[in-house]
Amino acid sequence: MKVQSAPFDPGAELNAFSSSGQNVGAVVSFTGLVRDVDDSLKEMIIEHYPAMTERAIAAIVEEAWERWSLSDALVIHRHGVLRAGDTIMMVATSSKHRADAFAAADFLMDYLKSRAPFWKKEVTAKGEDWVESKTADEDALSRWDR
Amino acid sequence: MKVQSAPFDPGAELNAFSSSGQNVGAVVSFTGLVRDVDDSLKEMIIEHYPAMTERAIAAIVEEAWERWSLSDALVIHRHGVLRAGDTIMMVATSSKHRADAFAAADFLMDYLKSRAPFWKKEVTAKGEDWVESKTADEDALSRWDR
Amino acid sequence: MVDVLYFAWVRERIGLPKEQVETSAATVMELVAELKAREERYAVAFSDISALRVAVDQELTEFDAPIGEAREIAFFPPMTGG
Amino acid sequence: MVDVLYFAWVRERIGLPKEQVETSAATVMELVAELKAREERYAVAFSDISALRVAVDQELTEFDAPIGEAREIAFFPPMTGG
Repeated sequence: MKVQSAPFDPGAELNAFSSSGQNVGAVVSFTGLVRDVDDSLKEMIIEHYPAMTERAIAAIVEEAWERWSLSDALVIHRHGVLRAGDTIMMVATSSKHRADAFAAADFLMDYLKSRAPFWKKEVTAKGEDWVESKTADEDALSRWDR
Repeated sequence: MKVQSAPFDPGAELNAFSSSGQNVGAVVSFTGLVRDVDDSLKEMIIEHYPAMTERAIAAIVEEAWERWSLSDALVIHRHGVLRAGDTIMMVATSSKHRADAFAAADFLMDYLKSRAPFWKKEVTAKGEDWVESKTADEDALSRWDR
Repeated sequence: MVDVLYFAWVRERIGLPKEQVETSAATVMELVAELKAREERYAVAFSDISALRVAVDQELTEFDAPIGEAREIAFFPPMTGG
Repeated sequence: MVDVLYFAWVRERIGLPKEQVETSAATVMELVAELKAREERYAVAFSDISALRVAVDQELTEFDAPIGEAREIAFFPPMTGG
Protein backbone atom coordinates (compact mmCIF):
# COMPACT_ATOMS: atom_id res chain seq x y z
CA MET A 1 0.00 0.00 0.00
CA LYS A 2 1.26 3.46 -0.86
CA VAL A 3 -0.27 6.82 0.06
CA GLN A 4 1.68 9.57 -1.63
CA SER A 5 1.52 12.98 -3.23
CA ALA A 6 3.98 12.05 -5.98
CA PRO A 7 2.70 10.84 -9.36
CA PHE A 8 3.19 7.17 -10.19
CA ASP A 9 3.27 5.07 -13.35
CA PRO A 10 0.28 2.69 -13.43
CA GLY A 11 1.74 0.60 -16.26
CA ALA A 12 5.03 0.06 -14.44
CA GLU A 13 3.12 -0.75 -11.24
CA LEU A 14 0.93 -3.26 -13.13
CA ASN A 15 3.94 -5.01 -14.66
CA ALA A 16 5.80 -5.20 -11.35
CA PHE A 17 2.67 -6.48 -9.61
CA SER A 18 1.96 -9.11 -12.28
CA SER A 19 5.47 -10.52 -12.24
CA SER A 20 5.73 -10.68 -8.45
CA GLY A 21 3.18 -13.44 -7.87
CA GLN A 22 3.65 -17.18 -7.78
CA ASN A 23 1.25 -19.21 -9.90
CA VAL A 24 -0.89 -16.20 -10.80
CA GLY A 25 -3.37 -16.67 -13.63
CA ALA A 26 -5.39 -13.48 -13.41
CA VAL A 27 -4.58 -9.85 -12.64
CA VAL A 28 -7.24 -7.14 -12.44
CA SER A 29 -6.35 -3.46 -12.14
CA PHE A 30 -8.41 -0.35 -11.61
CA THR A 31 -7.08 3.15 -12.15
CA GLY A 32 -9.03 6.25 -11.22
CA LEU A 33 -8.28 9.41 -13.21
CA VAL A 34 -9.14 13.07 -12.66
CA ARG A 35 -12.05 13.89 -14.97
CA ASP A 36 -12.46 17.34 -16.39
CA VAL A 37 -16.22 17.46 -16.09
CA ASP A 38 -16.95 20.83 -17.71
CA ASP A 39 -13.68 21.50 -19.50
CA SER A 40 -12.94 23.99 -16.76
CA LEU A 41 -11.11 22.07 -14.08
CA LYS A 42 -8.03 23.93 -12.93
CA GLU A 43 -7.03 21.40 -10.34
CA MET A 44 -8.27 18.74 -8.01
CA ILE A 45 -7.07 18.87 -4.43
CA ILE A 46 -7.19 15.67 -2.44
CA GLU A 47 -7.11 16.02 1.33
CA HIS A 48 -6.65 13.03 3.59
CA TYR A 49 -6.36 12.11 7.26
CA PRO A 50 -2.82 10.76 7.47
CA ALA A 51 -3.07 9.04 10.85
CA MET A 52 -6.15 7.13 9.72
CA THR A 53 -5.52 6.53 6.02
CA GLU A 54 -3.13 3.61 6.14
CA ARG A 55 -5.00 1.69 8.81
CA ALA A 56 -8.33 2.23 7.03
CA ILE A 57 -6.90 0.92 3.76
CA ALA A 58 -5.17 -1.97 5.54
CA ALA A 59 -8.48 -3.00 7.13
CA ILE A 60 -10.22 -2.97 3.73
CA VAL A 61 -7.43 -4.99 2.10
CA GLU A 62 -7.50 -7.45 5.00
CA GLU A 63 -11.21 -7.97 4.47
CA ALA A 64 -10.61 -8.69 0.77
CA TRP A 65 -7.96 -11.29 1.70
CA GLU A 66 -10.49 -13.01 3.94
CA ARG A 67 -13.23 -13.09 1.36
CA TRP A 68 -11.35 -14.20 -1.75
CA SER A 69 -8.46 -16.42 -2.70
CA LEU A 70 -5.86 -13.82 -3.63
CA SER A 71 -2.20 -14.06 -4.50
CA ASP A 72 -1.57 -10.36 -3.93
CA ALA A 73 -3.27 -6.99 -3.64
CA LEU A 74 -2.03 -3.47 -4.29
CA VAL A 75 -3.45 -0.05 -3.38
CA ILE A 76 -1.86 3.27 -4.34
CA HIS A 77 -3.68 6.53 -3.56
CA ARG A 78 -2.43 10.04 -4.17
CA HIS A 79 -3.20 13.17 -2.21
CA GLY A 80 -2.37 16.83 -2.84
CA VAL A 81 -2.83 18.79 -6.05
CA LEU A 82 -3.74 16.94 -9.27
CA ARG A 83 -4.84 18.00 -12.74
CA ALA A 84 -7.26 16.65 -15.35
CA GLY A 85 -6.04 13.31 -16.69
CA ASP A 86 -3.79 12.62 -13.71
CA THR A 87 -4.01 9.22 -12.08
CA ILE A 88 -5.60 9.54 -8.63
CA MET A 89 -5.30 6.00 -7.47
CA MET A 90 -4.84 2.39 -8.45
CA VAL A 91 -5.95 -0.96 -7.16
CA ALA A 92 -4.64 -4.31 -8.42
CA THR A 93 -5.49 -7.85 -7.39
CA SER A 94 -4.07 -11.18 -8.51
CA SER A 95 -5.35 -14.69 -8.12
CA LYS A 96 -5.28 -18.11 -9.71
CA HIS A 97 -8.77 -17.46 -11.02
CA ARG A 98 -10.35 -14.45 -12.67
CA ALA A 99 -13.57 -14.41 -10.64
CA ASP A 100 -11.65 -13.80 -7.39
CA ALA A 101 -9.44 -11.12 -8.91
CA PHE A 102 -12.44 -9.27 -10.36
CA ALA A 103 -14.60 -9.46 -7.23
CA ALA A 104 -11.78 -8.38 -4.92
CA ALA A 105 -10.81 -5.37 -7.07
CA ASP A 106 -14.46 -4.30 -7.32
CA PHE A 107 -14.87 -4.69 -3.55
CA LEU A 108 -11.68 -2.75 -2.79
CA MET A 109 -12.85 0.13 -4.96
CA ASP A 110 -16.29 0.31 -3.35
CA TYR A 111 -14.79 0.39 0.12
CA LEU A 112 -11.91 2.75 -0.64
CA LYS A 113 -14.41 5.15 -2.18
CA SER A 114 -16.59 5.39 0.93
CA ARG A 115 -14.44 4.21 3.84
CA ALA A 116 -10.91 5.51 3.30
CA PRO A 117 -10.45 9.09 4.58
CA PHE A 118 -9.92 11.06 1.36
CA TRP A 119 -11.84 14.14 0.25
CA LYS A 120 -11.74 15.69 -3.19
CA LYS A 121 -12.10 19.35 -3.98
CA GLU A 122 -12.53 20.60 -7.54
CA VAL A 123 -11.14 24.02 -8.42
CA THR A 124 -12.68 25.48 -11.58
CA ALA A 125 -13.00 28.96 -13.10
CA LYS A 126 -16.21 29.29 -11.10
CA GLY A 127 -14.62 28.56 -7.76
CA GLU A 128 -13.93 25.68 -5.43
CA ASP A 129 -16.26 22.83 -4.54
CA TRP A 130 -15.89 19.80 -2.38
CA VAL A 131 -17.00 16.72 -4.33
CA GLU A 132 -20.14 15.36 -2.74
CA SER A 133 -20.43 11.70 -1.92
CA LYS A 134 -23.03 9.87 -3.94
CA THR A 135 -25.86 7.84 -2.49
CA ALA A 136 -24.94 5.26 -5.13
CA ASP A 137 -21.47 4.92 -3.59
CA GLU A 138 -22.89 4.19 -0.17
CA ASP A 139 -25.48 1.83 -1.66
CA ALA A 140 -22.73 -0.03 -3.52
CA LEU A 141 -21.36 -1.24 -0.19
CA SER A 142 -24.51 -3.25 0.49
CA ARG A 143 -23.59 -5.47 -2.48
CA TRP A 144 -20.95 -6.99 -0.21
CA ASP A 145 -23.14 -7.70 2.81
CA ARG A 146 -23.13 -11.30 3.89
CA MET B 1 -8.23 -5.40 -30.99
CA LYS B 2 -5.03 -7.32 -31.60
CA VAL B 3 -4.58 -11.05 -32.16
CA GLN B 4 -0.90 -11.84 -32.32
CA SER B 5 1.79 -14.39 -31.54
CA ALA B 6 4.28 -11.72 -30.40
CA PRO B 7 4.60 -10.86 -26.71
CA PHE B 8 3.26 -7.48 -25.61
CA ASP B 9 3.80 -5.16 -22.65
CA PRO B 10 0.60 -4.94 -20.56
CA GLY B 11 1.85 -1.91 -18.61
CA ALA B 12 2.65 0.05 -21.76
CA GLU B 13 -0.73 -0.97 -23.22
CA LEU B 14 -2.52 0.14 -20.06
CA ASN B 15 -0.80 3.54 -20.06
CA ALA B 16 -1.51 4.14 -23.75
CA PHE B 17 -5.12 3.07 -23.29
CA SER B 18 -5.65 5.27 -20.22
CA SER B 19 -4.26 8.38 -21.86
CA SER B 20 -6.22 7.96 -25.10
CA GLY B 21 -9.69 8.59 -23.71
CA GLN B 22 -11.56 11.85 -23.31
CA ASN B 23 -13.11 12.51 -19.92
CA VAL B 24 -12.25 9.06 -18.60
CA GLY B 25 -12.58 8.55 -14.85
CA ALA B 26 -12.14 4.81 -14.54
CA VAL B 27 -10.00 2.21 -16.29
CA VAL B 28 -10.23 -1.51 -15.55
CA SER B 29 -7.74 -4.00 -16.96
CA PHE B 30 -7.55 -7.76 -16.88
CA THR B 31 -4.42 -9.71 -17.79
CA GLY B 32 -4.38 -13.48 -18.09
CA LEU B 33 -1.07 -15.22 -17.43
CA VAL B 34 0.19 -18.75 -18.10
CA ARG B 35 0.06 -20.62 -14.80
CA ASP B 36 2.52 -23.36 -14.07
CA VAL B 37 0.05 -25.67 -12.36
CA ASP B 38 2.34 -28.48 -11.25
CA ASP B 39 5.75 -26.82 -11.61
CA SER B 40 6.15 -28.91 -14.72
CA LEU B 41 4.79 -26.82 -17.56
CA LYS B 42 7.19 -26.79 -20.50
CA GLU B 43 4.99 -24.67 -22.70
CA MET B 44 1.46 -23.67 -23.46
CA ILE B 45 0.38 -23.75 -27.09
CA ILE B 46 -2.58 -21.62 -28.06
CA GLU B 47 -4.33 -22.54 -31.28
CA HIS B 48 -6.93 -20.30 -32.84
CA TYR B 49 -9.22 -20.07 -35.85
CA PRO B 50 -7.89 -17.01 -37.67
CA ALA B 51 -10.83 -16.42 -40.00
CA MET B 52 -13.24 -16.42 -37.08
CA THR B 53 -11.21 -14.90 -34.23
CA GLU B 54 -11.43 -11.22 -35.06
CA ARG B 55 -15.12 -11.23 -35.93
CA ALA B 56 -15.96 -13.25 -32.79
CA ILE B 57 -14.05 -10.78 -30.60
CA ALA B 58 -15.56 -7.81 -32.45
CA ALA B 59 -19.07 -9.15 -31.80
CA ILE B 60 -18.33 -9.55 -28.09
CA VAL B 61 -16.85 -6.04 -27.84
CA GLU B 62 -19.84 -4.64 -29.75
CA GLU B 63 -22.18 -6.24 -27.23
CA ALA B 64 -20.25 -4.62 -24.36
CA TRP B 65 -20.53 -1.21 -26.05
CA GLU B 66 -24.31 -1.67 -26.26
CA ARG B 67 -24.69 -2.68 -22.63
CA TRP B 68 -22.50 -0.16 -20.86
CA SER B 69 -21.45 3.44 -21.21
CA LEU B 70 -17.84 3.00 -22.32
CA SER B 71 -15.21 5.44 -23.50
CA ASP B 72 -13.02 2.73 -24.99
CA ALA B 73 -12.34 -1.00 -24.95
CA LEU B 74 -9.20 -3.00 -25.73
CA VAL B 75 -8.64 -6.72 -26.37
CA ILE B 76 -5.25 -8.30 -27.04
CA HIS B 77 -4.95 -12.09 -27.31
CA ARG B 78 -1.85 -14.08 -28.11
CA HIS B 79 -1.60 -17.40 -29.91
CA GLY B 80 1.33 -19.73 -30.50
CA VAL B 81 3.86 -20.98 -27.98
CA LEU B 82 3.96 -19.42 -24.50
CA ARG B 83 5.73 -20.24 -21.25
CA ALA B 84 4.84 -20.04 -17.56
CA GLY B 85 4.42 -16.43 -16.47
CA ASP B 86 3.85 -15.15 -20.01
CA THR B 87 0.90 -12.85 -20.59
CA ILE B 88 -1.74 -14.65 -22.66
CA MET B 89 -4.19 -11.83 -23.12
CA MET B 90 -5.42 -8.51 -21.88
CA VAL B 91 -8.71 -6.70 -21.74
CA ALA B 92 -9.13 -3.04 -20.78
CA THR B 93 -12.22 -0.88 -20.52
CA SER B 94 -12.62 2.80 -19.73
CA SER B 95 -15.63 4.81 -18.71
CA LYS B 96 -16.68 7.89 -16.80
CA HIS B 97 -17.79 5.64 -13.97
CA ARG B 98 -16.21 2.65 -12.32
CA ALA B 99 -19.28 0.39 -12.31
CA ASP B 100 -19.47 0.40 -16.12
CA ALA B 101 -15.75 -0.21 -16.54
CA PHE B 102 -15.80 -3.13 -14.09
CA ALA B 103 -18.93 -4.78 -15.49
CA ALA B 104 -17.78 -4.47 -19.10
CA ALA B 105 -14.32 -5.94 -18.40
CA ASP B 106 -15.87 -8.82 -16.45
CA PHE B 107 -18.35 -9.45 -19.28
CA LEU B 108 -15.64 -9.32 -21.96
CA MET B 109 -13.59 -11.90 -20.08
CA ASP B 110 -16.51 -14.29 -19.61
CA TYR B 111 -17.37 -14.16 -23.29
CA LEU B 112 -13.83 -14.26 -24.63
CA LYS B 113 -13.21 -17.32 -22.49
CA SER B 114 -16.09 -19.32 -23.92
CA ARG B 115 -16.96 -17.69 -27.25
CA ALA B 116 -13.71 -16.64 -28.91
CA PRO B 117 -12.09 -19.48 -30.88
CA PHE B 118 -8.93 -20.16 -28.90
CA TRP B 119 -7.80 -23.51 -27.52
CA LYS B 120 -5.01 -24.07 -25.02
CA LYS B 121 -2.73 -27.07 -24.86
CA GLU B 122 -0.40 -27.67 -21.93
CA VAL B 123 2.87 -29.47 -22.58
CA THR B 124 4.41 -30.93 -19.43
CA ALA B 125 7.00 -33.59 -18.64
CA LYS B 126 4.09 -36.07 -18.65
CA GLY B 127 2.90 -35.19 -22.12
CA GLU B 128 0.46 -32.94 -23.88
CA ASP B 129 -3.09 -32.12 -22.83
CA TRP B 130 -5.73 -29.85 -24.25
CA VAL B 131 -7.11 -27.68 -21.48
CA GLU B 132 -10.71 -28.65 -20.86
CA SER B 133 -13.40 -26.03 -20.68
CA LYS B 134 -14.98 -25.70 -17.28
CA THR B 135 -18.69 -25.92 -16.59
CA ALA B 136 -18.17 -22.83 -14.44
CA ASP B 137 -17.01 -20.88 -17.49
CA GLU B 138 -20.14 -21.75 -19.41
CA ASP B 139 -22.30 -21.04 -16.35
CA ALA B 140 -20.64 -17.65 -15.96
CA LEU B 141 -22.24 -16.52 -19.21
CA SER B 142 -25.72 -16.81 -17.71
CA ARG B 143 -24.82 -13.98 -15.34
CA TRP B 144 -25.23 -11.68 -18.33
CA ASP B 145 -28.63 -12.92 -19.52
CA ARG B 146 -31.23 -10.23 -19.76
CA MET C 1 -18.03 -28.55 -52.12
CA VAL C 2 -17.50 -27.17 -48.65
CA ASP C 3 -14.31 -26.51 -46.68
CA VAL C 4 -14.35 -28.48 -43.45
CA LEU C 5 -11.94 -27.29 -40.71
CA TYR C 6 -10.86 -29.04 -37.53
CA PHE C 7 -9.22 -27.48 -34.49
CA ALA C 8 -7.49 -28.63 -31.30
CA TRP C 9 -8.02 -32.31 -30.48
CA VAL C 10 -10.56 -32.71 -33.27
CA ARG C 11 -7.80 -31.75 -35.71
CA GLU C 12 -5.39 -34.16 -34.03
CA ARG C 13 -7.81 -37.10 -34.03
CA ILE C 14 -8.83 -36.65 -37.62
CA GLY C 15 -5.23 -35.96 -38.58
CA LEU C 16 -5.66 -32.86 -40.72
CA PRO C 17 -6.62 -29.21 -40.24
CA LYS C 18 -8.77 -28.77 -43.33
CA GLU C 19 -10.28 -30.66 -46.24
CA GLN C 20 -12.68 -30.10 -49.04
CA VAL C 21 -15.77 -32.28 -48.78
CA GLU C 22 -18.26 -33.13 -51.48
CA THR C 23 -21.58 -33.30 -49.71
CA SER C 24 -25.27 -32.93 -50.22
CA ALA C 25 -25.97 -32.79 -46.48
CA ALA C 26 -28.76 -30.36 -45.60
CA THR C 27 -27.70 -29.87 -41.99
CA VAL C 28 -24.50 -29.99 -39.97
CA MET C 29 -25.77 -33.18 -38.34
CA GLU C 30 -26.12 -34.86 -41.72
CA LEU C 31 -22.58 -33.81 -42.63
CA VAL C 32 -21.35 -35.29 -39.35
CA ALA C 33 -23.13 -38.57 -40.17
CA GLU C 34 -21.43 -38.67 -43.60
CA LEU C 35 -18.02 -38.00 -42.07
CA LYS C 36 -18.50 -40.64 -39.35
CA ALA C 37 -19.32 -43.21 -42.01
CA ARG C 38 -16.04 -42.54 -43.81
CA GLU C 39 -13.38 -43.88 -41.48
CA GLU C 40 -12.78 -44.90 -37.88
CA ARG C 41 -10.86 -41.68 -37.04
CA TYR C 42 -13.91 -39.60 -37.97
CA ALA C 43 -16.21 -41.91 -36.01
CA VAL C 44 -13.96 -41.47 -32.96
CA ALA C 45 -13.67 -37.69 -33.30
CA PHE C 46 -17.43 -37.26 -33.64
CA SER C 47 -18.46 -39.96 -31.17
CA ASP C 48 -19.71 -37.47 -28.59
CA ILE C 49 -21.28 -34.46 -30.27
CA SER C 50 -21.99 -32.85 -26.89
CA ALA C 51 -18.22 -32.39 -26.48
CA LEU C 52 -18.01 -30.46 -29.75
CA ARG C 53 -18.91 -27.06 -31.12
CA VAL C 54 -19.54 -26.08 -34.72
CA ALA C 55 -19.20 -22.84 -36.67
CA VAL C 56 -20.78 -22.33 -40.10
CA ASP C 57 -19.05 -19.60 -42.09
CA GLN C 58 -17.25 -18.48 -38.91
CA GLU C 59 -20.40 -18.12 -36.84
CA LEU C 60 -21.03 -20.43 -33.88
CA THR C 61 -24.20 -22.40 -34.42
CA GLU C 62 -26.02 -25.60 -33.46
CA PHE C 63 -25.64 -29.04 -34.98
CA ASP C 64 -29.15 -28.96 -36.41
CA ALA C 65 -28.32 -25.78 -38.37
CA PRO C 66 -28.85 -25.91 -42.15
CA ILE C 67 -25.74 -25.85 -44.32
CA GLY C 68 -27.35 -23.98 -47.22
CA GLU C 69 -24.75 -22.14 -49.29
CA ALA C 70 -22.12 -22.29 -46.53
CA ARG C 71 -18.51 -22.34 -47.72
CA GLU C 72 -16.77 -23.21 -44.48
CA ILE C 73 -17.77 -25.49 -41.61
CA ALA C 74 -15.49 -25.84 -38.59
CA PHE C 75 -15.57 -28.42 -35.78
CA PHE C 76 -13.77 -27.94 -32.50
CA PRO C 77 -13.99 -28.53 -28.74
CA PRO C 78 -15.42 -25.83 -26.43
CA MET C 79 -13.22 -22.76 -26.49
CA THR C 80 -10.66 -22.23 -23.74
CA GLY C 81 -9.28 -18.77 -24.46
CA GLY C 82 -8.87 -15.88 -22.08
CA MET D 1 -8.08 16.95 26.93
CA VAL D 2 -8.76 15.50 23.55
CA ASP D 3 -7.43 16.40 20.11
CA VAL D 4 -10.28 17.37 17.79
CA LEU D 5 -9.56 17.27 14.06
CA TYR D 6 -11.56 18.68 11.17
CA PHE D 7 -11.28 17.80 7.50
CA ALA D 8 -12.54 19.13 4.16
CA TRP D 9 -15.41 21.63 4.45
CA VAL D 10 -15.75 21.03 8.18
CA ARG D 11 -12.17 22.28 8.54
CA GLU D 12 -12.91 25.25 6.32
CA ARG D 13 -16.09 26.26 8.16
CA ILE D 14 -14.56 25.98 11.59
CA GLY D 15 -11.40 27.61 10.32
CA LEU D 16 -8.79 25.31 11.75
CA PRO D 17 -7.58 21.76 11.19
CA LYS D 18 -7.02 20.73 14.78
CA GLU D 19 -7.48 21.94 18.33
CA GLN D 20 -7.21 20.65 21.87
CA VAL D 21 -10.49 20.58 23.67
CA GLU D 22 -11.10 20.36 27.42
CA THR D 23 -14.24 18.29 27.72
CA SER D 24 -16.08 16.02 30.08
CA ALA D 25 -18.44 14.80 27.34
CA ALA D 26 -19.27 11.11 27.64
CA THR D 27 -20.23 10.62 23.99
CA VAL D 28 -19.39 12.18 20.65
CA MET D 29 -22.86 13.71 20.57
CA GLU D 30 -22.23 15.47 23.88
CA LEU D 31 -18.94 16.83 22.54
CA VAL D 32 -20.75 18.10 19.43
CA ALA D 33 -23.29 19.87 21.68
CA GLU D 34 -20.46 21.54 23.61
CA LEU D 35 -18.75 22.67 20.41
CA LYS D 36 -22.01 24.02 18.90
CA ALA D 37 -22.55 26.11 22.05
CA ARG D 38 -19.15 27.77 21.64
CA GLU D 39 -19.48 29.90 18.54
CA GLU D 40 -21.58 30.40 15.44
CA ARG D 41 -19.01 28.76 13.12
CA TYR D 42 -19.25 25.51 15.12
CA ALA D 43 -23.05 25.70 15.18
CA VAL D 44 -23.02 26.06 11.39
CA ALA D 45 -20.51 23.27 10.80
CA PHE D 46 -22.44 20.84 13.00
CA SER D 47 -25.94 21.98 12.01
CA ASP D 48 -26.67 18.77 10.09
CA ILE D 49 -25.06 15.78 11.75
CA SER D 50 -26.39 13.45 9.05
CA ALA D 51 -23.98 15.15 6.60
CA LEU D 52 -21.00 14.34 8.83
CA ARG D 53 -18.92 11.36 9.80
CA VAL D 54 -16.83 10.88 12.93
CA ALA D 55 -13.75 8.83 13.78
CA VAL D 56 -12.63 8.16 17.35
CA ASP D 57 -8.95 7.33 17.57
CA GLN D 58 -8.86 6.88 13.77
CA GLU D 59 -11.74 4.41 13.68
CA LEU D 60 -15.02 5.34 11.99
CA THR D 61 -17.85 5.22 14.50
CA GLU D 62 -21.32 6.58 15.27
CA PHE D 63 -22.23 9.85 16.98
CA ASP D 64 -23.62 8.03 20.01
CA ALA D 65 -20.26 6.32 20.59
CA PRO D 66 -18.64 6.84 24.01
CA ILE D 67 -15.48 8.95 24.12
CA GLY D 68 -13.89 7.09 27.02
CA GLU D 69 -10.11 7.46 27.01
CA ALA D 70 -10.02 8.56 23.37
CA ARG D 71 -7.16 10.87 22.44
CA GLU D 72 -8.28 11.95 18.98
CA ILE D 73 -11.72 12.68 17.57
CA ALA D 74 -12.11 13.69 13.93
CA PHE D 75 -15.10 15.19 12.14
CA PHE D 76 -15.47 15.24 8.36
CA PRO D 77 -17.94 14.87 5.49
CA PRO D 78 -18.54 11.47 3.85
CA MET D 79 -15.37 10.26 2.15
CA THR D 80 -14.93 10.77 -1.59
CA GLY D 81 -11.72 8.90 -2.35
CA GLY D 82 -11.08 6.36 -5.08
